[in-house]
Amino acid sequence: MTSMGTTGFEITVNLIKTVLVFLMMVQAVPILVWLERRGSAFIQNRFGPNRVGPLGLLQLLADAVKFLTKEDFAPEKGNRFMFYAAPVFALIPAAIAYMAIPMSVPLKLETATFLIQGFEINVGIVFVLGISSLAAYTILMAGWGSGSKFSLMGAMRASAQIISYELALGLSIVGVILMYGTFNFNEMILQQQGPLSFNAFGYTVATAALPNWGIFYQPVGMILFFAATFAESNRLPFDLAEGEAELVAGFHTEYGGFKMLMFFIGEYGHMMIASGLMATFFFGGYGIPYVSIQDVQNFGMNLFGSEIAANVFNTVVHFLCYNIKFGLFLWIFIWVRWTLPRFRYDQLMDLGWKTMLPWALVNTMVTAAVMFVTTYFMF
Amino acid sequence: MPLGGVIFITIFIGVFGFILIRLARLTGGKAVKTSQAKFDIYECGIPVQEKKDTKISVKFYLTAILFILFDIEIIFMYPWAANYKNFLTSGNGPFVFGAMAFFLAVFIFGLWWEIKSKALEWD
Amino acid sequence: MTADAFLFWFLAALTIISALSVILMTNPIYSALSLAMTMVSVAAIFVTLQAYFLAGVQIIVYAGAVMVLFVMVLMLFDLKHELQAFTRGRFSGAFKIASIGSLAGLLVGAMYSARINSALTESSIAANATSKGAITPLAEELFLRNVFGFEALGVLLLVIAVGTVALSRSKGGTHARH
Amino acid sequence: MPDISILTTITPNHYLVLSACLFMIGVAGVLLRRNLIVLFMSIELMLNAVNLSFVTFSHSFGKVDGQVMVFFVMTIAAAEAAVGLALAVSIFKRFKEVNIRFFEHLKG
Repeated sequence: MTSMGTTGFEITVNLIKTVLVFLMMVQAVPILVWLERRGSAFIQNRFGPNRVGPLGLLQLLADAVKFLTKEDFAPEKGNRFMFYAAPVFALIPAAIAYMAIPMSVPLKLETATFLIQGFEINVGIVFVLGISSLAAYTILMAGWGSGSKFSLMGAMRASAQIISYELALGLSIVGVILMYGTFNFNEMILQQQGPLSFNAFGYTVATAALPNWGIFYQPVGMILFFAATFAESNRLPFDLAEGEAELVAGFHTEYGGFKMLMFFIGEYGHMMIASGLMATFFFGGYGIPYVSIQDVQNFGMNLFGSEIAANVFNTVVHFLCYNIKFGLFLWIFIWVRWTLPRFRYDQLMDLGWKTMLPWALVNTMVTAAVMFVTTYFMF
Repeated sequence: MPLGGVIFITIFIGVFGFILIRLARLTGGKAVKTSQAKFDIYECGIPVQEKKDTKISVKFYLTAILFILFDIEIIFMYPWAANYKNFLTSGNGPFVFGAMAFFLAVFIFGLWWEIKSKALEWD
Repeated sequence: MTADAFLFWFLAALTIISALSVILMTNPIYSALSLAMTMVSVAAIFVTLQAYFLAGVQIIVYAGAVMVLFVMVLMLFDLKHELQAFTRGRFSGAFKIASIGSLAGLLVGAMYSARINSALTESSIAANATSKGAITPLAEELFLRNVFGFEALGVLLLVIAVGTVALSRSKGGTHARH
Repeated sequence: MPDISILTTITPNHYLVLSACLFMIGVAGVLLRRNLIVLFMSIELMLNAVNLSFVTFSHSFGKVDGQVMVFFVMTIAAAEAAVGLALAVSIFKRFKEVNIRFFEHLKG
């Protein structure tokens, strides 16, 4: 329990916080489903679900009732233990990996400081990559436990796809780590505060027009990373696992009702991880462009006049800023899904291995070389 | 590192998921066997064909092997990348840069060989 | 009982139970999943020893890559059940178990006779690991003093990649006729 | 009241004994099982046990040499698994099983 806190109060709050983050994730899924259905209808010039409640918002409740009243089914040919365990395991990696991403400035109260994230991990990137790579087991367990050929084929495809793109994902992050020199998300975000400035050839280059965000240092890395996360979360244009024309529904062919919903939560969880990481690596995390954390704090002090209220205000404002960025990336995920057609499997593998991996390598080498040259040569 | 918290939430999510599945069974009820076809696995409408040897291409596992090998090479770059700035400022920059250049050359040669030998072709 | 001690016993129990189920399960897929579980709990034990980066690598390389490969290969084979999961022969089995037991006793005894009496405290690595340079000592050791091993491993991985491709060159799936 | 300090105070010895237990489980697996892939898994268990003791010593002596060694061991273990499984797949294609019974086919 080393850094979950020192006093009983702190430990309790921190544990409740992890549960809250998890429940937030679970709660975000119906909203995202609604957004996806309405968004796709908007993109395709349809109406989408608009009958149940205002804007169709109560459709979520109707769906939940439908899920609850479905009868519980498991195929006779399959392996019952695996079949039931797979959806439960689908939740775990997505939720735990998301908890490592900081969502706001730490909340300072009188006696204790609480981080607005599930838990802080000093090797954050390695943790998130490792935990989310465990998602491959879920897919293999589901595919094998169903005892169906379609499920097994879908599971094989999905896991081969996930591991192939994990390479491009891992390698595109190397450039980011080179730039920040740390694995810790909070340190990365703090380094992205303030206006764009860097040292080159013994000079300091600075401009107040742009924030000091990672995207200006790693544009290629950002594109590669974002593309790879699409494949990691099995979204279109990379949802080969469930190419319905060939494989019915991939590894979850035999699933229905709540078990299906849990796979959905896992998939959306991976989308959320990807969006959170995009914000953290390349877009300043919870930081507000052109405004520093201290500015917000001072503004809160002037507004409320008390230290604690200012701290709470600071945290809430940064939390909102993080959520705007986060929501934007989630929307891009949905937007892309309804815009691009699906790849063919060989095209998918070619893209991962023969295009993205070499480009990520080039990105890494160029980053390292530029850092080397700008440090060692002075004019 | 908040190991206790990670273990706690893992157990919590496991119990949560288990309860959800039990709840769905309570409200929805267990599937009633009205016919054999209902309990068969999906097979596009035809009766289930018992075929022992579902052919799965060796390509999948070859991909997995190549993934492991390249993944380890990428993992080796992580400590290097996280510490590169320190190396540059402490004067070890050229040495470490050269070491990683050689390593990357080997990596690129491996990738080039795999592509050239058509180990990554899917047809 | 302190939280750290509780954590250690919990993780030790988890590791031992999942390791035992690796060798006792007759279905090899269950064995592989138990081994993945063992790897994750060993990673957690690395965390209690303040080897954070290694714990991450353990999860990425072992649990996320090597064991996925094992599970995939086992699913490719699709061995429904094993007729002969364990070695034959009552006598030789008992003999093997006895020899394993005595070896285990010997090892544990040796460890207790040469016991390191210092309690597990925050080591000097941990002091570095919590600050900004999370893995500075590891990186310096790896890239400045063990650089030859590092390069040699790069070449080894290349050789393995070439070798496995050559091994699995032959056409057809896992059930191809010859 | 019995002395329970062995339960409440965790020393490097605890970790070393755990590592020895893991190693022994691995040895038992290699000796007792007949499935080639389970044999590989048991070898991975043994390598993990060794890694655990490396990390323990690295921690108790305050040096990172052990951790670097673990890094190397992990790499070699993964490489070994890759080659071993490639061999296992070849054997499976030939004999349709991965039981070590196939060694009988190797007799002249």
